[in-house]
Amino acid sequence: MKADTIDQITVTKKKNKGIPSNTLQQVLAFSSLVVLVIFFSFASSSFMQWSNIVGILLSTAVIGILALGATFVIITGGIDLSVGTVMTLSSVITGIIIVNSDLPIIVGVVGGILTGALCGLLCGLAITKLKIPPFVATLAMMMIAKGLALVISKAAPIYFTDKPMFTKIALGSIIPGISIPNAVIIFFVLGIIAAIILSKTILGRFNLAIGSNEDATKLSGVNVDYWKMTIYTLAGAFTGIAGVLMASRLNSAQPALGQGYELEAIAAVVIGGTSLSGGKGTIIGTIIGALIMSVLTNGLRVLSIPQEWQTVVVGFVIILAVYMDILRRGKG
Amino acid sequence: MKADTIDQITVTKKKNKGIPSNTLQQVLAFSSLVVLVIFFSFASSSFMQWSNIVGILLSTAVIGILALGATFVIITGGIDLSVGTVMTLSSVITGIIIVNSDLPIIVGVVGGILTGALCGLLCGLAITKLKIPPFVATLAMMMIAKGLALVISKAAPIYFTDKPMFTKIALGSIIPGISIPNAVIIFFVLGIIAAIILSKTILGRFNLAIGSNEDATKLSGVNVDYWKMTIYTLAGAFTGIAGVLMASRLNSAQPALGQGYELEAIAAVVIGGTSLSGGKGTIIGTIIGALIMSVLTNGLRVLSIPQEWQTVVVGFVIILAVYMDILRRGKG
Amino acid sequence: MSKLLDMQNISKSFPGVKALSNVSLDLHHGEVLALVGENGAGKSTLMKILTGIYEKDDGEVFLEGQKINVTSTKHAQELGISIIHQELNLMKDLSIAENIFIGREPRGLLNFFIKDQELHNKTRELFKRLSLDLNGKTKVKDLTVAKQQMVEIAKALSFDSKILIMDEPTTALTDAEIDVLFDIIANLKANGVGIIYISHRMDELKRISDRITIMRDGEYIATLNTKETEMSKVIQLMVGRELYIESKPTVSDSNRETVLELKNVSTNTNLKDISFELKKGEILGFAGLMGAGRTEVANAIFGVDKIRSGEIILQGKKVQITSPSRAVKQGIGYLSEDRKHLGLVVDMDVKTNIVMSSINDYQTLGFVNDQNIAKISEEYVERLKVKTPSINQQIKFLSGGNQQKVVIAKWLLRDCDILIFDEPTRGIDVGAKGEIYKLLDELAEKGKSIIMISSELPEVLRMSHRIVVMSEGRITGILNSEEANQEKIMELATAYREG
Amino acid sequence: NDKEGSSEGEKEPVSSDKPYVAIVSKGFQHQFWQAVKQGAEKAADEFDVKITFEGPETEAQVDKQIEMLRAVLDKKPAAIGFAALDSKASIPLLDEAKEKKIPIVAFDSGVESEIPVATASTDNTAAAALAADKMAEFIGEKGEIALVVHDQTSLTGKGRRDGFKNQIESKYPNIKIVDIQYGEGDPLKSTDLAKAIMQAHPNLKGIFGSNEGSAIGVVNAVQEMNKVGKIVVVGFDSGKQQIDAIKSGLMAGAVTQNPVGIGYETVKAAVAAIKGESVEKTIDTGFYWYDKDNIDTDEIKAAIYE
Ligand SMILES: Nc1ncnc2c1ncn2[C@@H]1O[C@H](COP(=O)(O)OP(=O)(O)OP(=O)(O)O)[C@@H](O)[C@H]1O
Ligand SMILES: Nc1ncnc2c1ncn2[C@@H]1O[C@H](COP(=O)(O)OP(=O)(O)OP(=O)(O)O)[C@@H](O)[C@H]1O
Ligand SMILES: [Mg+2]
Ligand SMILES: [Mg+2]
Repeated sequence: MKADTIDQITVTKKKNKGIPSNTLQQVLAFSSLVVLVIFFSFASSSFMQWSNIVGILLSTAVIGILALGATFVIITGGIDLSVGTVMTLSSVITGIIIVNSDLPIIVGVVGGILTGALCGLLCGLAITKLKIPPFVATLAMMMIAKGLALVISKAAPIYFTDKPMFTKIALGSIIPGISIPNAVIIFFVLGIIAAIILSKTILGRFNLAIGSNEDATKLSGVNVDYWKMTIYTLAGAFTGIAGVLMASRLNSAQPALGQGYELEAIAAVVIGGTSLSGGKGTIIGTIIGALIMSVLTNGLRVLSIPQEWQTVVVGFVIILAVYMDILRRGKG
Repeated sequence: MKADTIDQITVTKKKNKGIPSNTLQQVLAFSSLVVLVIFFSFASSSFMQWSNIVGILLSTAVIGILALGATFVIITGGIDLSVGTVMTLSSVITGIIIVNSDLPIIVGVVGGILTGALCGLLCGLAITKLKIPPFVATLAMMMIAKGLALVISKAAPIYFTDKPMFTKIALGSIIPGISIPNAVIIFFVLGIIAAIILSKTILGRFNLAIGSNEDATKLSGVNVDYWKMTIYTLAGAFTGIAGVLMASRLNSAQPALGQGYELEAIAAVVIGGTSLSGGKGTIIGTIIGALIMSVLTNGLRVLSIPQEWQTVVVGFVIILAVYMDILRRGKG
Repeated sequence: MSKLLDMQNISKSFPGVKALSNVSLDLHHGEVLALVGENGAGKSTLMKILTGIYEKDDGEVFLEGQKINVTSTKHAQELGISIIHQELNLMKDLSIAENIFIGREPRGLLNFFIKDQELHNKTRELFKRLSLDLNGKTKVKDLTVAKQQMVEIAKALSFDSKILIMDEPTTALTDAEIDVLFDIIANLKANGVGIIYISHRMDELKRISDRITIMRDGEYIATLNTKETEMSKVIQLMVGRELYIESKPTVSDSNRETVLELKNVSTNTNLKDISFELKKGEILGFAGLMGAGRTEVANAIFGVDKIRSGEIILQGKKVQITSPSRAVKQGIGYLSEDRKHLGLVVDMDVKTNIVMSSINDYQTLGFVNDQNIAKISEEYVERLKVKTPSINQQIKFLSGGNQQKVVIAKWLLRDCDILIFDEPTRGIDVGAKGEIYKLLDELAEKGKSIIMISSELPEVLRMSHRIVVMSEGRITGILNSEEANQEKIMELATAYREG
Repeated sequence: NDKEGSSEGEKEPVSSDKPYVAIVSKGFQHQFWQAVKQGAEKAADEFDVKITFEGPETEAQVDKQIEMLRAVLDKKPAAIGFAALDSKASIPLLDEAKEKKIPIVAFDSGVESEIPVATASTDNTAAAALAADKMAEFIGEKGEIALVVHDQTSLTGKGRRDGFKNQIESKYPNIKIVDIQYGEGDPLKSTDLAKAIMQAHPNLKGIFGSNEGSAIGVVNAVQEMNKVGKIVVVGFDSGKQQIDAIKSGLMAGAVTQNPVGIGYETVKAAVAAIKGESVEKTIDTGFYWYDKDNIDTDEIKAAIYE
């Protein structure tokens, strides 16, 4: 998890001949994903069908949105283990507001997102003010959110059956004609927003700086604590959105769900090339990472590979994909 | 996950007046644990019973041994997500050897430990030779081991019912008179061995050096790759031992077990004060961390706190315990 | 004399940079060869090639007549070549002794267990031999930069090598430590060790070197015998242009308004009763031996360390500065002595580092204005003559001196009223030094107030209107520029040492 | 061990004088186990005993369950209700309970041991076989079907999978099971994998979801793939979404056990055991097929939960 300066230098040495354009780099980043897609298209005729592609995108949306938020946190050099259960808590709160309190849907949606943001803020406070390591603070938040989700929902799912509009949030389609579910559109829109935040705003700039060298950033007069809290809150808001979408897609808030999703989200981020030691990472990488995971899972399922072998194959492909990425960057 | 140099500098300078003895520091490290134990003793008469204490220690043993191995890996600045499922794979292999192949118990035990070590070695190879980040390499190993455990065991538990001696490994008691199960004794003996390795051998020295500054260690002429692989292999061997004990304790190799244990092991290490950014950590800390977790879980159960509230309380107590530890070190 | 080392026609390129072209250098037994050149001339790169960190593109290296191809640091050590790197390369969580003997620990049982007792004995012996006052059991992270530098030196010396390379070993040291180091060097010379000595301090070269090899822009210029050479000649060959002639500043005008005042400030660190005033347009020098607490004064003002008692009065108002971000908001800037860890975000590029403190001026509604940033960065790169292929280069690929210029650019851009420069010329070549002096003078003239902490007494004397001398966390005297001289300062700087 | 004498319940950690029945279940977050808990609480009210109810997070966590059982033993309950994730692994603790004279009532899938005084369970295998028969009936005894199962290794998961599979294979040679996938009972994961199955097998005629989460996932998948009416969904357990799906025709029907009944009978048997009354060794809590037609009958209403 340490930046390996020596290797970076070695890597740079090789760059001598012909520096490739940044665009080429970006395109190459897709390579593992493209290879996977091509492979599965040939292996199974059902893979390349429109409905399956939409299915893959839909199944990427929730984890993908969690991963977008996690990217910011990981770039600070932190980690967020709470995303899975905070997502659940957010969807429960949305359920409570819309179903139990019978308030307008929009209030529930906002409430869910704010719940996520609040949990993020609390993690940020614990990390900056109490100096608790992010791993511990978010682990604690994971447990607290998990328990609260069960307590608040009385350990029973909350159904949105009487609010048919709510399901439309994830599964409706605002683009007439093309049947792409909103969840997918929301995911990509959030991806674009996240990419803009990371590359074009001071939040993004400070995020990268904090991850590279927190002390130097602090001594440059940047209010590191403030920005870190903002980043955790932002990530929490993404988590909240994921929670609302999850509830909408399942037409219910499932209080027992969510644990384990944090690892999947972090995996997507890391497979996308963001370093856990902080300081570098891209949103497009995270999106590709999330897509690699869901293409892989879907492809193997479509091929009807026995499930125990699926996990083995996924393990190997992850290694391979990341190794290809490392080689690419080494060459690039 | 970044060491906060500015704060550290401040902290160290305070030491000037009356540097407290190292022993005092060690004793204080216990404080959260002691507070918990005292609290639960007053809160419930059943807590302090001998059988409950043995139960707590027994339940600490497996996670504790995983955490011991994980301590070494985390000190390098790495992480090992594979410990949970590799543990399972090890116990399945032990089962296959002892039950299905009817070989002597000792062969099965050694086979299980070697399985763990091999998985560790493979992770180490991926990390050092392919430059895969530890998170990704061990995530992949987690999945591969999980799949293989199911494949090899045909997704059914392997029972050691015909090998009554095997159960004795964990639950027998080699110390006559006192009824402390072997698993507990093995845990503490391994703890001592781990502490000696970390503080008295070149492996431990290089481990701390790599975690502290990998580049500088490399520049000092240390074969960093070799030692990293050794460390992952060692951690794998600990995982293998945990697998054997788990099988022995459950009188069966349970192929679906294990996932999620990696987080508990890492949590024990981190609560014990080892930093995820590497370079510092102690074995005694890890043991205390593991004990805090199991005392807490057991205590809340004994108090008959509703389960959903238990997780909430555990979350808060973790924050509190770590915060106390931070204050202690700040003052010390 | 037989040649100990002969490097011939070495070339090396980095992306966008030709770091070395056809550079040659030779070294004899028992000789100190000084290697000089401006920042980015390629000195460190040449030495990294010699010690196996970089691979050369071209050229040959002979050691005692034998052609060698150094493949790793370990290989270099085995060949008897050791190096003190320009940047600190220590494992901060380990103790001094553990750092020095890493990989070479005395071993016992199974060649696996470490004999700690023996390790500490060896360390103690080493320190005795080098007359260093260090405790081998101290963790490196608890040491000041100066002491860390001494540890690096001790580590390199512990190898008993044939060739010892010192890449700016004295940047963090004060005169007393430098004396110790030079005694050691004399000793090594007598034993036939060849030493390559890189430094930007001209006075040092005269004192210890036998020959001087000069480089400029990655090329070999000349090798001269020190005895027969005037330093001005060296500088001219090195820089190839006119230097800024430093003028001694006029005496501080006590009628000027006070912009910053510390009253009896003590901290939980080691400061005791610090009181002084900083006037508008003044350069206030801080002198003292290493560990005297000068950096801590800066930390206290800048909100890094908590103040336990006493007060800080800024522009006539009592203030509580609890964090660096507050300090910057109040118009204070701080250039840290620890460039790599506290001064720069080394993984990021030149332009981001330059605007790091002033990003608020380059944003609208939270969106950064990259075009303006690029423009202003170009401007400062030019103004400070930062040698970099572009403003998009990552800082870590810049030479040490050029990195320092980037930090300076950051604070110049921020336009603070009060600037604290902690060792501002550390690792900076003579030419650039002159430019920085000029810059400081200009800033003072414009009415900025400057605290300049430096371990180079001539520099402090030359630049300061008044000089604060510290020892063991206290101020032992404040001298006006006309009354100050080296002797007086040293006397004050050692005031509490004997006690 | 040294305090053998206190097992009469004088030193109960639970403060009231009510007898204390500790229930260690296979799970606790999921609807099914919450329904068992409801039944248990109902009986506890009725018979005036105190209960606690706990279970591990997943049905794979054999060791966690054993730790719970151990902690419960130290609380000296008057009786224990226990649904073993793996009965062989819990033998030493059951022996300990016997030694301490704490009666054990097994529930859900039973314990392969003589120790429990009673077992309140239903036969997962037979229940799943019933679901298989119904599936066969709906698809006309021929065609491709698939299974979305909640767990690959647990007794419940395996029992339901094998019960269904064996019944199809032995009785309906023209029906082919083309895929079996496991979705951890997570409705979202089950949705995605059911969609992948439908994608891979365009001629699929039916899918069986082996518990509530799996069944809901299948229903969602059928809706998202616009295959309503083309694919027969047979579920297991109950819950509001399944009930709604059955009422609206998305789902053909489901098999339900009687979790509330299981919980109730367990506590009831425990109370009897505490009082020293004789209890029936096996209490079959039964299972039922329910669909649009019988969903409003009293018998079904009693067995299903929302
Ligand atoms: N790893 C690298 N990648 C790219 N450029 C590099 C790298 N290392 C050095 N350079 C460039 O090579 C040139 C020579 O650098 P070098 O560090 O050798 O200078 P130097 O003479 O030691 O300067 P200083 O006195 O400032 O330390 C500089 O322009 C520097 O930016
Ligand atoms: N090993 C150590 N452990 C703790 N504190 C130390 C140690 N070494 C030095 N100090 C403290 O740090 C302070 C010196 O730091 P500071 O950096 O302020 O000195 P300085 O005058 O700037 O010297 P330098 O030239 O080293 O920068 C001293 O007060 C000293 O007590
Ligand atoms: Mg240099
Ligand atoms: Mg200093």
